[in-house]
Amino acid sequence: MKLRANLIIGGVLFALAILVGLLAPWLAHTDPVMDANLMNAEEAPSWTWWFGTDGQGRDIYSRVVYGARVSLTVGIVSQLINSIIGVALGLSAGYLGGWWDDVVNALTNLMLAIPSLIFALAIMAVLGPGLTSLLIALGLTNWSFTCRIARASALSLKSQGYVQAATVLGYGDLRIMITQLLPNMLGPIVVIGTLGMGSAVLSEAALSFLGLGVRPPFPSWGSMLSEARDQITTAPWLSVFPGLAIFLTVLGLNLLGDGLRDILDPQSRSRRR
Amino acid sequence: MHEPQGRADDDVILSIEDIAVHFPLGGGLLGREKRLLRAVDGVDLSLRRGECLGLVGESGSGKSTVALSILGLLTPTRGRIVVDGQVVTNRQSGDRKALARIVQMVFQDPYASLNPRQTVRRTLEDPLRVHGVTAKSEIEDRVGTMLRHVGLRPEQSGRYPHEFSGGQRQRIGIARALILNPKIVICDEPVSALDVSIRAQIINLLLELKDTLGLSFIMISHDLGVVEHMSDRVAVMYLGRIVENGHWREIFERPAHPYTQALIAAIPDPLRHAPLATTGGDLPNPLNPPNGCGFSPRCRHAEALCRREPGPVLETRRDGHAVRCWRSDEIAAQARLATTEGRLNVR
Amino acid sequence: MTGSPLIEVEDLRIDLDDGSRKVPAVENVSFRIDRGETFGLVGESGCGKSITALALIGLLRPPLSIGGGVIRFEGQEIQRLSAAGQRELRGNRIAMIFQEPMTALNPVSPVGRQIAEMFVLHKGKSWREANQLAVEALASVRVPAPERRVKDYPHQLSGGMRQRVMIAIALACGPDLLIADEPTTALDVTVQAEIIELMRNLCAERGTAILMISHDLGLVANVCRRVAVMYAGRIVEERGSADIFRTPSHPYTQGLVASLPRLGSRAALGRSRLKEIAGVVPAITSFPDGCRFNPRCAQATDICRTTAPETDLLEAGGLVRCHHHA
Amino acid sequence: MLAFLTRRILQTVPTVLAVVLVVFVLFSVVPGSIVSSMSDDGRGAADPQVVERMRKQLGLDDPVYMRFGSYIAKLATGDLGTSFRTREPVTIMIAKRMWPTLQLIFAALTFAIAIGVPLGFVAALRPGGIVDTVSMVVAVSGLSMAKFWLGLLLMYLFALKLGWLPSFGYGDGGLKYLILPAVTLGVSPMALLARTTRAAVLEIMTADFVRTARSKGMSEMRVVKWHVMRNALVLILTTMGLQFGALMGQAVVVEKLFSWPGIGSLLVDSVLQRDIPAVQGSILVVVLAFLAINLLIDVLYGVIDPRIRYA
Amino acid sequence: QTPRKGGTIRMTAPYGSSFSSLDIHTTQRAQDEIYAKALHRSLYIWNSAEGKPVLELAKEDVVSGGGLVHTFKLRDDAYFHNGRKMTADDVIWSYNRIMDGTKAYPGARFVRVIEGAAAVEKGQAKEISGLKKIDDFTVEMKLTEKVDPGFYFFNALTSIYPADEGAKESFIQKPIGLGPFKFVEHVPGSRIVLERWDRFYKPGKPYADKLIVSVMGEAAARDVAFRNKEIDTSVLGPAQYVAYQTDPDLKGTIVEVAEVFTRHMGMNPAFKPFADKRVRQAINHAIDTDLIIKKLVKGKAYRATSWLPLTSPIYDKTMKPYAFDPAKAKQLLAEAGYPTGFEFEWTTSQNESWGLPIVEAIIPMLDRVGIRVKVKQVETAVLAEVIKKGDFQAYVYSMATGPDPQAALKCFYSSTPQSACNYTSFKNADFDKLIDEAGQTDDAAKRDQLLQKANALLYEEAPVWFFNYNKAVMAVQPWLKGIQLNATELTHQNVEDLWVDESSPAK
Ligand SMILES: Nc1ncnc2c1ncn2[C@@H]1O[C@H](COP(=O)(O)OP(=O)(O)OP(=O)(O)O)[C@@H](O)[C@H]1O
Ligand SMILES: Nc1ncnc2c1ncn2[C@@H]1O[C@H](COP(=O)(O)OP(=O)(O)OP(=O)(O)O)[C@@H](O)[C@H]1O
Ligand SMILES: [Mg+2]
Ligand SMILES: [Mg+2]
Repeated sequence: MKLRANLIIGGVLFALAILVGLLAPWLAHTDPVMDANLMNAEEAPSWTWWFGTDGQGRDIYSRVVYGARVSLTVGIVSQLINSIIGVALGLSAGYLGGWWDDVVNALTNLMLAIPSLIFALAIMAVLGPGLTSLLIALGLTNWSFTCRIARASALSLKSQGYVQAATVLGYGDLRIMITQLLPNMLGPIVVIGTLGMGSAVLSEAALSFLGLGVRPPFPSWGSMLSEARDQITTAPWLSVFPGLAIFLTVLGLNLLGDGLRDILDPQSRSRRR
Repeated sequence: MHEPQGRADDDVILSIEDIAVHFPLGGGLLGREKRLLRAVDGVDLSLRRGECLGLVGESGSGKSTVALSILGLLTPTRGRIVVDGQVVTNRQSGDRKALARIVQMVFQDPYASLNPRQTVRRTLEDPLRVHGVTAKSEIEDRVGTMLRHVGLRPEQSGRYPHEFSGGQRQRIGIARALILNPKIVICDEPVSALDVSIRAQIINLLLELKDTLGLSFIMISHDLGVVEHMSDRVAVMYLGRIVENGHWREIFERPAHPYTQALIAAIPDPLRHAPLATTGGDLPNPLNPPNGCGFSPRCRHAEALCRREPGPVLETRRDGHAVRCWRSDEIAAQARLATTEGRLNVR
Repeated sequence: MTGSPLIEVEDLRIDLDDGSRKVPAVENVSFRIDRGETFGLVGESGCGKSITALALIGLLRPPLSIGGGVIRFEGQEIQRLSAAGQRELRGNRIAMIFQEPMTALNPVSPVGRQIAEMFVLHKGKSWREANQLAVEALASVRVPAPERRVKDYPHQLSGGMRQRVMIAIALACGPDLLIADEPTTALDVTVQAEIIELMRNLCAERGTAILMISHDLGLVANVCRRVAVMYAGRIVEERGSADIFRTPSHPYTQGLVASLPRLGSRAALGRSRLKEIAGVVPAITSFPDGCRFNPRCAQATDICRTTAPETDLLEAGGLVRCHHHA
Repeated sequence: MLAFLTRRILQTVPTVLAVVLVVFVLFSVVPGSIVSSMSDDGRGAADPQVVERMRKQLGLDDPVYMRFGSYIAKLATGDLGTSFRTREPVTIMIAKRMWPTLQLIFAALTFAIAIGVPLGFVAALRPGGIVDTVSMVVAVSGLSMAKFWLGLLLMYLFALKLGWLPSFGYGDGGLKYLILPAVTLGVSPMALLARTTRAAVLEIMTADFVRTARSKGMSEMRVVKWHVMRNALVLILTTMGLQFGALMGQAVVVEKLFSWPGIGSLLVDSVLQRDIPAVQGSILVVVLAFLAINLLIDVLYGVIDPRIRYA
Repeated sequence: QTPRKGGTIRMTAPYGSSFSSLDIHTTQRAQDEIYAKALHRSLYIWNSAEGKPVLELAKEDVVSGGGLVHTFKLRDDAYFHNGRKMTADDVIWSYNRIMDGTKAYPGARFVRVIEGAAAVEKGQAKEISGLKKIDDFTVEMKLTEKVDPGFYFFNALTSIYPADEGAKESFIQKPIGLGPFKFVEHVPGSRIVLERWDRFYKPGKPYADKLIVSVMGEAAARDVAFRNKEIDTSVLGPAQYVAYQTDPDLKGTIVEVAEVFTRHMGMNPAFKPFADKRVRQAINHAIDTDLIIKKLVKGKAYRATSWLPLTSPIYDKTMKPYAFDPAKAKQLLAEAGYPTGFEFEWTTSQNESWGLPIVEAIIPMLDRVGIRVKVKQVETAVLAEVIKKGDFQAYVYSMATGPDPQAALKCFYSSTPQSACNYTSFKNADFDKLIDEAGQTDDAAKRDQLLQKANALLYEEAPVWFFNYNKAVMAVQPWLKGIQLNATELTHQNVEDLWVDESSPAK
C-alpha cells in the first residue's frame, strides 16, 4: 500500500506530540508549576527561555511540554470514552434492532440536537472546572457521530455472509458482535476517533476561553492560550507557542485521520481495487 | 450415478408446512402507513435424506427467505418447519445451537461470506469451540480433515481470506458449513459469484461431498443448468409461492406450469441463432400482487378464471409432481412439444 | 465477413498504471466488425472485456490508458480525432449500454430527460422538442405509457424497464455501432430474453452493428454471428458462433464449453462429473509468460511456457491463439 | 407532504421533552445560584434576607419534580418562564437574540458554501493537482485552529492593522459588523464543506451514470453541470445539516469574542450566572432551530433526490 | 476650555457580555450601573472630587429628631423622560417598591434603614411608615439608626422611578428615569443607546447628544477596539496597563484611581491551622506581596495594609504592611505547632487580578515555608456561594470596602452572619466593642479613631492575607473630557459632565 503524505506528516506530528508528553519531565527545563519566579516574569524568548516566560515567571517552553500531557489526555481519553459509548450503543442497536434500536436512535438524535459544546458547557458548570470534569464533559457529548457510524456499519455488516454464517453456526449474539462485527467496523471508527481527538483538544481550548477549562496549576495548551489572549499584542509569545502546539497537534490528527480514511475506509479501498 | 427414487415418508428430514413470511414495511411509531410484503406466502416443501432439492425462481420470488426461515434466521409469520423431527419454528433462542448442528448454509458471495479479520483456522475452529469441542487435538484433527475434504491444504489454514482466490474461498465456506457435521446443507447460489471456469470445481465438490457424507441439500440457483445437473427434485417458486414441484426429470422434460415453461424456454440455446421465447412483463411488485394466479398477467394461457380469487392451489398428481395452475393439463401437451423438440439434440 | 469494416481494432494494448509501472491489462487485441454485424466478446470476469469496449468509445480513464494499437471507425483513426470529434462519435455513432441499469442511470434525473439529452447533444434540438422525441424513443423500446414514464425516475422502474431506457438512450441517435456490455447480467432469465430480443430486433431494423459483451458463452453464441473469447487480456479464439460451441479449438474454450452443465444435457446424457478447468484465473499483475493459459492447460508443453502463441487462421474460418490447437 | 411534515414535527416532541428534562436535571444539581452570582463582583455584600426571599421567590428551594412539573405545564402554553437575571419573560429575551444569531450562522454558512463548495469542486476536478493540494491544506488548517484565537487574529489584522472592518459589536446591524464574526465562525464549516464536496464529487465522478453521460458524448463541463452537481448536493446537504449543530455551539465562542448579541452569548452569560430559565430557554431554542433546519434539509432532500418520497 | 455641545460618547461596559437587567432596582452589578448613571438618578449622588455622597434630587436636607429624622426638600425642576415632573410621591413609591417583600430587590438592604420599611418587606404594612409626604416637593424620612443617609441612597439600586409607570410591563423594555440621557435602544448582549434629555435639571447639561454603552467583556477585543478608536473608554487589566504605559501613543490616555476594593485571601478558622493567629500571620509574612503587585499585577494595585482601603476617609497612613519574611513565617509556624507546614485547599476563581494567576504565583512562595496548596478552581458564581456558606479552607476574593468605613468593618462584627459578609467567621470581643462604641458616638472624630483602632486590630489578627487595594485604570480617548476619578467604581461616570471635542471620530 502506498503511504500518503498526509498519513506520514499527520502521524509524525501526532507521534511527536505524544512523545513530548511522555518525555515531559526530561524535556522540560523547569517545573511547570513550582518554578514560578516573579523576578523572571514576562521575558521574551531568548536562549535561556526558549519560548519566553509568562506573567508568573514560568518557563513557557516547559509549560508547553507539560501541557502536552493534559491536552493529549483530554483528547485521547475523552475520545476514547466517546468511542466506547458510541460503539457499544451503535453496534448493539444496529445488530439487535427492535426497541433497543429505537432507544439508541432517540438518544443519538438527542445528542445531535444539543450542540456538543453547549452540552459540555452545561456539564462543566455542573461538575465544576477541572480535568476529570472536562474528560467527562467532552467524553459524554461527542459520541453520537461514532454511534451513527457504528450502527450503520453494524446494519450493513449484519447482512454480510460471515455474520449470517456465524448465526447459522449458533454463535451467541455477544460473540457475534465482538468477533464478527467489531473488528470489521474499526476502520471508520478509528478515523472518526482521530478526528474527534483533534476536536476535543479544540473544545478544551474553547471551554477554557468560556471560563470553564482545566484545573490549574497543571497547564493545558487550551488554558495557556486562553489566559494569554489579553496579551496578544503585548506579549505575543505567551499565546503563539501554545497556539502553535494546538494547531500542529490538531493538524496532525486531522491529517492522520484523512490518511487513515484513505487506507481503512472500504469505499475508497474498493474504488482502488 | 445413484438417484434416489420415491422413498417412504419417514425419510423426510426437513418438512416445511405452509410457511409464510411477511415483512411489514414502514410502520413504527408515527411512521408512514404500514404495508405488508408477502415475501413467502404459504410454502410447503419436504426434503428427504440424501436428497438434493433444487429451488429455482426469479429474483425476489422468496427463495432466500425460505432458506433463512429454515435456518432460523427469520421467524415465519405462520406455518411450521420440522427439522429432523424437531419443530424449529417458535423456538427459543437457546435452540439456535441445536439447529446449527443439523442445518448449515453455503452463501452466495465467497468474498462477503468470510470474516476478513479471521484466519481460516479460526473460522473453522470457533464453531467447534462454540459447540463444546475443547480438546485441542480433536479440533485440529477435524479442521485438518475438513480442509482436505474440500480440497485445501491444512498448511494454508493460517492465512486470511483475501489471500485466497474466489473458488478457494467458496471451498472454505463449504468447509465451514460442514465442520459441525450437519445433516442438511442449504446452498444459496453457491456458484453464481464465481468465475465461469471455477464453477465446475465447486459443483463437483458439492456432489462429491453429498455422496461421501450422506448430506441432504437444498440448492438455490438461477442457473437452470446447474439445478438440473444437481437436483433430485426441483421446486419452482413464483411470487412467494411454489408453482411447481417434482422430480427433476418431470420438471425439465414435462414442465406443467406455464411459468416453468417460460423459464426453460428463455434460456438461450448456443447452437441456435434463434429468437428467445419471451413472456412479457416483469415479476409483479410483491407489495401489490395480482389477483388470482400470480403469473396470470404474464401468462399467455391466462383466462378470466386465472384472475379470479382464490388463486389456484398446489395440486399433487401422480409421482409427486405438483402444479399450481388451473389449466396445467391443457397446457402440458403443447409445452412438451415446445421444449423437448428443438433442444435436446446435444452431441 | 466481407464489406467495409465499420470498426477495426488492431493490436490494441491497454495499460494499467499501478503507481509504479504500467501493466498491460489488454494486449494484442485485434478484431473487426462490419456494418450491421453482431459480434460477441466473451470471457471471465477481469479478462478485459469492458475496458476494451471503453477503449472503443474513448472512455478509458486513468489509471487505464491505450498503450498501443489503432482503432479505426469507418477508416478514421479514433485516437487521432480531437476531443470534440471523439465526442461527436460517442453517443451519436457509437453507443453503449452498461451492465447495471440501476447505477448507469442518474438517480436524480427523470429518465425522459436522460433520453432527451441525446437529442440536445447531437441533434441540436431544443429541450422541448427533445422531450417530445424522448417519448417516442421510450415508446420504441416498448415501454407502456411512455408519456407518463418519461417523468419517472430510475428507481421507480423495474430492472427490465431501466435496461429498456438504456437501450432507448443508446439507440436515440441511430448509432452505427451499439456496444452492449453485459446488458442482462443483472436480470432474470425471462427478462433477459425480452431485452435481448428487443435489442436484436431494433438493431436489425436500423442496421446497427452490435458488439455484445458477456461471460455467458451460450447467450453470446445465440445472439451473435461471430464470437471472440478473451482470456487474461488476449483474444484466444474468434469463430463463427455455431462453430465455437460445437468444435472449440482453444483448450480454454473447450474447457468452458465442457465445464458447464447445459440445460437438457443430463436428461439426454445422464449425470456425469463435470469437466473442470484446473487452477485459477491469473491476476492482471502476474500474467504468466508464454501462453497465458498454460498453467491451467492440460496440453501445455514447454513452448507454451516460454513463447506466446501467434494467431492462427483456422481452415474452418476463424482465428485461434494456441500452439496446439485442434 | 403535509402528512410527512406533521409526522416529522410530532416525532421531534420526545426529543424536545428529553432535552428539557436533561437540561432541567443538570441545572437542578448545578452548584452556585443566581442569588450568589448577583453579588459575585464583590460590590455590596449580599443581604441574607434578600437572598432568602429571592430563593423563595424563584422557587429554588422547591423540590426538583415540582419545579419540573410547573415548568412543563408552562412550557405547554409556550411560556418559557421569567429570567432570574433580567426579570423579563425568557421568550422576549430570546426573541431579541434570535435574529442576530441566525444572521451570524447564515452568514457563516453562506461564506462556507460560497468558498468551500467551489473550492471542493475545483480540487476534485484535478485531484492531486496544485489547486487540490493547496485548498486541502488550507481546509485542514482551518479545521485545526482554536476559534477564539483565529477570531482574535482576524480582528487584529482586519480591524487594527488594515482598518477595513469594525472589530466588534453589532453596531447598527450593518453588514460590515457581520463580516469578521461570520468568517471566524465560517472557517471550519468552509473547510469541512470543501473536503466533503471534494470527496463527494470524486466519488460521483467514478459513478456508473457519469460514465453513461460521457458515453453519450457529453463534454466534462456538461457532465458536471447536468449530472454531478445535483448528486453532489445531496451529500453536501447532509454535511450542512450536521454542521448546523456544531455551528450553534461554536457561535457561543464567537459571539462572546465579538460582543455579538446572539443566543450564544446569552447562553454563556446565563450559564455562568445560573439564570436557569434563560439557560433552559436558550438550549431549547437552539435545539428547536437544529431540528427545524434538519427538517428543512429533509424537505430539500426530497426536492433534490427523487428517491426520497414523503408519503 | 469650554465644553463642546453635541457629539457621541462611546463608553464600554467591561464586566461581562451583557447587562443584567434594565430594571436597575433588581441588580447591583457594577456593569449595570454604568448605563444607570446616565438613565437614572437617586436621592444622593457620589461626588468623586469630595469622595463622598452629596444631595442630588433634593436641594436641602434638614436633620432633626436626634439625627434620625431627615426632611428633604426635593428639586422641583426634575423631569422624568416621559415629561412628567418628579414629586415626593415618586420617591415614596420607589422606596416602597424596593421594599416589596415578594420581589426581593437587593436595594432593600439600604431602604431598610428607614423606619417601618422592614414591616413592608415582611408584608405587615403596605407603606413605609417612616416616609412622609409633607408636600409635593418635601419628604420626611425617619431612620432607625443614626447614619448618614447619603451612603444609603446614592447608588442606582435606590433610583427614583416614576410612580406607577415603573410598575408597567413595558417599563423593563423601555425604562424611564430622571437622568441626563433617555433610553433609545437596547440590543441585548451588545449595547445600550441613549440620547440627550433636554429637560435635564442641570442647566446646559448634558453636553453630548448621544451616549452609547457597548458591552465588551473580552479585554483583548476591547484593546483592539480602543486602539482602533471605536470606543472612547476601556478598562485596562494589568497586562494592558503596562502596554499602554509604554506605548507613546496611548500613554496619555490612562486614567487611574484607587478604588474601594480590598483583595484578600480569607482563611476559615474551622480549618484547624487557620484557627491559630500565628499561622495567619505566617502566611502574611510568607507571601512576597510587593513582588506580586509589581510583577504580576504590573503595579496596577496598591499594597494592602489592613482591611480599609487607601481611599477610605479614615485610612491610617502610618500603618506598615506585613513584611515579606519567610524566616519569620517559618518561626511562627513552628510556634503554632506546624514546623513542617501543612496542606490546605484554596478555592479560587479565574479572575486575572485576584484569582487563579495570583494563586499560581503564591504556590511556590508558600511551598518555601512548608505550606502546600491544593487549588480548587470554581466559577465566580460558585465562589460567591462557597464563601457565603463557609464551604472552604481558604478563598481569594475582592470585596468592596467602602465608601462607608463603618459598613466595611461591620463585616467582622461577630454577630454579622457569615452569609452576610463575615466570611471568615471572625469573632473578637475587643473588635465588637470598638464597633459598638463607634456606632453610638456622635462625635465624628472619635468615631473615626475607634474605627481606625478596629482596623488596626484586624491587621494584628490577620483573618485574611491582605493583598491589595484595587487601582482602577481606564484608558480614555483624548477627545473625551470631564472624566471623574470615582473611587467607588471608575467606570461609573456622571455622564452629564462628560463631553467630546471635535477630534472624536464618532458622528
Ligand atoms: N428483511 C427484509 N425486509 C423486507 N423485505 C424483504 C426482506 N428480505 C427479503 N425481502 C423481500 O422479500 C422478497 C423475497 O426475497 P428473497 O431474498 O427471498 O428472494 P430470492 O428469491 O432469494 O431472490 P434472489 O434470487 O434475488 O436472491 C423480495 O421482494 C425482497 O425484497
Ligand atoms: N479503473 C480501474 N483501475 C484499475 N484497474 C482496473 C480498472 N478498471 C479495470 N481494471 C482492471 O482491468 C482488468 C480488466 O477489467 P474489465 O473491467 O475489462 O474486465 P471484464 O472482463 O469486463 O470483467 P467483468 O466480467 O467482471 O466485467 C481487471 O483486472 C480490472 O481489475
Ligand atoms: Mg436470494
Ligand atoms: Mg465488465
